[in-house]
Amino acid sequence: MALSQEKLLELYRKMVTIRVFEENTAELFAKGEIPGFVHLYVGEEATAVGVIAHLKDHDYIASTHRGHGHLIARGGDVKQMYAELFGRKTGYCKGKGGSMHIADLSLGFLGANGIVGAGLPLIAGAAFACKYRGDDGVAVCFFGDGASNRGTFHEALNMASIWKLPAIFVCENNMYAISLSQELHQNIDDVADRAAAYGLPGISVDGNDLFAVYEAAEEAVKRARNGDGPTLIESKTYRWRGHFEGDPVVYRTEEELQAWKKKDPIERAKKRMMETGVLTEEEDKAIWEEVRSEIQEGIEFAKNSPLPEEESLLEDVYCE
Amino acid sequence: MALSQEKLLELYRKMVTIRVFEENTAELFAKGEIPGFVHLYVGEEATAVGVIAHLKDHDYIASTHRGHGHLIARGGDVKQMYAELFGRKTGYCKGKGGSMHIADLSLGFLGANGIVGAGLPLIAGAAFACKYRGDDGVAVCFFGDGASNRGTFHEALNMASIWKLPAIFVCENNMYAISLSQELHQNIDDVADRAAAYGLPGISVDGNDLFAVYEAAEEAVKRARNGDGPTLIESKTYRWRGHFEGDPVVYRTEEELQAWKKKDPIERAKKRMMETGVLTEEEDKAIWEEVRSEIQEGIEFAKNSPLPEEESLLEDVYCE
Amino acid sequence: MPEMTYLEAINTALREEMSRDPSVFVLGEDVGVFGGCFGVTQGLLDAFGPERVLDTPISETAIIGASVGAAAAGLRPVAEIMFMDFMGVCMDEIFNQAAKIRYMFGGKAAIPMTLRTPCGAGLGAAAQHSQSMEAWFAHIPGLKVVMPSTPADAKGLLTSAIRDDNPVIFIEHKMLYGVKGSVPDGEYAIPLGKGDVKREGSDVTVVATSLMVHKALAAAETLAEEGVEVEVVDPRCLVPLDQDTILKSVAKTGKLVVVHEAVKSGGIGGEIAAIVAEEGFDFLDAPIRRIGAPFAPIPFASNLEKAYIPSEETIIEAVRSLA
Amino acid sequence: MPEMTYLEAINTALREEMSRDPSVFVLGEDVGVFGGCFGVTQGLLDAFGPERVLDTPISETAIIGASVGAAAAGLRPVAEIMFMDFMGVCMDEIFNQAAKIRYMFGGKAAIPMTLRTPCGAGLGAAAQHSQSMEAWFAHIPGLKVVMPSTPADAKGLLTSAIRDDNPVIFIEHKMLYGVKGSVPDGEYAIPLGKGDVKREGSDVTVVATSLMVHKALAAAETLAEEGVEVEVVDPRCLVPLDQDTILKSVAKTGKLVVVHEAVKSGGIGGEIAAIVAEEGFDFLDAPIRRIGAPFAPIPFASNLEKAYIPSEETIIEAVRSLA
Ligand SMILES: Cc1ncc(C[n+]2csc(CCOP(=O)(O)OP(=O)(O)O)c2C)c(N)n1
Ligand SMILES: Cc1ncc(C[n+]2csc(CCOP(=O)(O)OP(=O)(O)O)c2C)c(N)n1
Ligand SMILES: [Mg+2]
Ligand SMILES: [Mg+2]
Repeated sequence: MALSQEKLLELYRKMVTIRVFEENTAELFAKGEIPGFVHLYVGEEATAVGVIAHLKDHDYIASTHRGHGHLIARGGDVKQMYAELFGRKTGYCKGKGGSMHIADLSLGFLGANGIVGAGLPLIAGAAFACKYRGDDGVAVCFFGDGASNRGTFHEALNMASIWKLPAIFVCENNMYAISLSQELHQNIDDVADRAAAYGLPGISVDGNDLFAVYEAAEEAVKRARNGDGPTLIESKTYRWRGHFEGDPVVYRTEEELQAWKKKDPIERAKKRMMETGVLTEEEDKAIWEEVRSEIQEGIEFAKNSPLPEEESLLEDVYCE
Repeated sequence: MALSQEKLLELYRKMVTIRVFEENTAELFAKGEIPGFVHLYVGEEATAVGVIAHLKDHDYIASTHRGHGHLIARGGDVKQMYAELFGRKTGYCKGKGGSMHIADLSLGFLGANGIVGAGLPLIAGAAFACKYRGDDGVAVCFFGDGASNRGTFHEALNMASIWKLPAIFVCENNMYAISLSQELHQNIDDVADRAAAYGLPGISVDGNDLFAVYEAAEEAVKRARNGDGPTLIESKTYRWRGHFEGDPVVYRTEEELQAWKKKDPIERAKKRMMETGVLTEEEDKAIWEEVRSEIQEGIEFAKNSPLPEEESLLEDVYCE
Repeated sequence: MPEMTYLEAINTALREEMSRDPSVFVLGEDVGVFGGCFGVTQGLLDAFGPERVLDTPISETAIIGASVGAAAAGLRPVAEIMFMDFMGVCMDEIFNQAAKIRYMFGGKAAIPMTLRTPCGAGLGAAAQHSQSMEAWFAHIPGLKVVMPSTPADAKGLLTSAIRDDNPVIFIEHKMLYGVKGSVPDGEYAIPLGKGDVKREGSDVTVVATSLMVHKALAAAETLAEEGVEVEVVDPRCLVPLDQDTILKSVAKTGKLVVVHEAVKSGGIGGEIAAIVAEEGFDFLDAPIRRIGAPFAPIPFASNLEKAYIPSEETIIEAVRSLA
Repeated sequence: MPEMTYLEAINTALREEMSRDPSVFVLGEDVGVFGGCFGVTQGLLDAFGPERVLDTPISETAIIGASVGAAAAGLRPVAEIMFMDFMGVCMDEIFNQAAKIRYMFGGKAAIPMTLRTPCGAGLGAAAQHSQSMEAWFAHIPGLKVVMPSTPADAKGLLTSAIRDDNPVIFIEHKMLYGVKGSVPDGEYAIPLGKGDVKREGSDVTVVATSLMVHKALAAAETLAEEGVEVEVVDPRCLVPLDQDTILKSVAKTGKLVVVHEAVKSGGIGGEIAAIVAEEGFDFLDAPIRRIGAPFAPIPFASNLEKAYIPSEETIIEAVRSLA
């Protein structure tokens, strides 16, 4: 790892952007300004940012229902993101997708996905495309601990392994699949241990430590680019908010949440960066302020954007 | 293992019955007397017989497209089996199922299955029923190496593990899924290694050794009956014939086949039984002759049985 | 008769059948302490314990496959699939296993299972959480398919579904969960396959399903003011389908509008229209009108979603065009 | 024009498109050295190598999911699902991913993939290897659905399917693989969505799909001897459906019989009948007749299977009842 100060600050700023984006989304949802379901990424920022840090322009990402963080980490435009959450014409999907389907193919971002575990075979296919073309592209799939129990996980990892695809499977183990804690939905401690079933390397990292995630991903991306096949990375983390906004969260304790809040990935990165002289308190404050105003701009943009025209209802079903 | 002479002879006879049943089926199919697809179990007899030896009347079995051996091992009636293969009214399914759907609920035999890997979740459900009722019943699923790549494998083993179901998952690794050798369809040597992904014990045995299979199954059935949860058993074996009758078998060598024929599970069991004085050459001959005539009776029964009446077409779709 | 919501009616049927028959159990994602994504199984865990109210992993294939296996082994599973949209994940288990086992086994097995699932748009949940694919299931011999529109029907039909020895797909509508109505107390079973005339009328027959029954009834009120008397027929079950009630109504009115929320093209409305064009052709005084969603996935934006879902106004216009 | 079988025509289209466009590749179970369960991909491995002809594990979910991902990333996968009956396994990938991605992403993605699969009974393969579920796919906006009945159509439509930028479900009939016909040499693409009048006639319109086109043509010969001239319309594509050709024919004949091998109830015949009952009601001189399989799974026994599959005789009787 040779993280320049510039790169470090960029990653840190992305984590902050995710945090502020999500906190504002929560508020807007509570006010009834965002329809549908929203699943927030607060507390898990280090995973998206630490992994995506390694990607090049021609790489691919498949995201989840909890996808805002992945797109922001990939450099997604918060204006178009908010516009999509609001269901506006200027949104990433012209208002047709909403939070669960935000996508940006120009960033190789194959979309959030409303179907848990659906991204895994998709990313095997995208990784296959990279290999087929013979460029050094890689494809990354994010998915949850809950998703690791879906058949798609099994089939995709097996296929990626036998074809030595340049894929990186990143399990965001936030300890819960809605109301089921991990020990209720699987009889293993580490999702990473499932890699052996496919003859793949699996690694489990502290998902609230940006640097740990970064290093694990670096190794995995290198393997993939070198033609050495896929890796399963498990990033152990925690979601601070309910499963979706509106969740009364009856299935876990306040103490557990507080303990995890003490492991705030942003605070931890900040501390380390301050210790190593990469960041000062003032710089930090400035970052948060800049991000907050960027987010406010995004929200304003969305609010001031027009609704999609009714005629657009039947557009975009087919390519001509 | 405390196998009485009587039990040993019973198991041996079952292996012989499967062999003779299948060889005759091949001939009948070649003559055009059996419609549809048939997948024969020749060479794999020790697996079905060694596992099913441990089952009680109230236990369950889910079988595969290659299911004749399992039903014979379970005590299925060869008359009704042939009648079903011929599509006769007297068949196990009144001629409606054929080879791929033979079932006998009175034996807890939940059917052959035309969908590869479909039996795994079914058997999780049957095992759940055993546990729910609180009897000591167990449920056994047979499936192939190819089936171990289906999502159903993953989901069923995970579910069975977290609920500690009395299930035994028996992978018949005959080294091929149709034309794909194991190394082409999975990047591991032992399917048994996949058990760890679910926190389960997995064991790999010589599937052409009746005694090895018997011992592994004994242990697994004991665990299940004791409430200690499921086991994955991998039985390494080989199918002597093509994938289905009519398969030109372009994907493997004659040498490979001949090498496996030398490991004939019936010959091996016979040799051991003769060494230990359980069986003499004459007794062996008598067994084969008795079985042959039983099989001939079965075939005659089937041939002389009536076709199903056309009115039966719309019967049995629903329970009243 | 007590007033309760559609959701409470379903919950009540589940409780009553679980109390009556120890072989009935419930399984699905988050059906336990969470009470189900929409709250339908609320309180069941406390009442019946974790042996009979099973939280599953996110494994729809195994949920339905295991339900089939448990049913074949003599239990009566009631599985919840959190959104109907997820049924593609377990389609094989539904149509190749649950639906066919009895027939393939020559009538020597039964699969007495119920699969409950919510359909429908209206929550801004977009393309993968808002669909109505009842037509798939109605095309599969071996399944029964139920779509209740009122709290009373929901209770009476779910009771029958659970008691039925066949696999039943029980399709709830998420926008109906909060709708109230009177529901008979205690034992209440409506036979599967009996349609219901929700409103009598002499001029035009509107066959409507699920949420659309309510829109059809509202449309009928408006049209009554114009002097057009609409008969609203709710088939309640798509399989078995009560053709007689539909044909009898068309024999009376001579005019047919079919309304469902699912995509019009390939929807169950085609089947109903075709039955009438085959069996009741001579009753017809005018072309049949079908109303359903347009040929597009379900959009997210609230204004588009509203335009997407068949409306009271569309029903009114269709009836007017015939009357 | 050379004579070739339906199977050879499909194989030819695959070869030609793979030669023409390096982004086209083929994947599926045993499509390599085995040449596909029915032999459709025979020789492709030798011609194009293992990089472009991929044998997959038994993982239909991953086969289709990966096809969607590869298509989103710019390739043109042609996936084979060995039997149509297995499509329940990958239904989610088909209807929630392939069909919807473009719309959900606001038109900013394309999924140019083709899914080939054989349907149909007739081989004694029983309930799980003989089905025809085209109606499911025709109900899903975002998919195109193609069912060729002749070698020439098979080549021309598969060529267009592979070149199409949308996901196309290409449904072959296993009992047609051996049927011969003349097939244009070289470049031959039939636009998706254009039906074909396979026989002209003035008395009764028979709309038939896939294998049933041949039975309808044979029935027409018999009926011609009786003086009844049948017009046989083969829609060829169910989505987009060429309504005009169907309506034009019914306008001429005044009588409609719809025939498909799939289960009648809930089948695509209902949709076609309903369209005519809506849009062509005034053309109709008689009730519409639909012919399809009965409401049962497909039986194994040869005599039952024969009774199950719609026959030439049934078509003849239906036409006679109208003529
Ligand atoms: C196939 C499918 N099943 C169920 C759901 C409903 N659902 C949405 S998110 C979720 C939990 C996902 O848990 P996990 O994979 O751990 O991700 P997390 O929400 O914790 O980030 C469930 C069950 C779904 N969207 N898709
Ligand atoms: C879901 C599904 N996919 C594909 C098939 C076609 N098929 C039938 S048997 C078979 C190979 C099975 O291999 P394996 O599980 O190893 O069992 P074996 O035939 O070797 O006993 C395949 C691909 C099927 N029946 N079901
Ligand atoms: Mg989680
Ligand atoms: Mg095998």
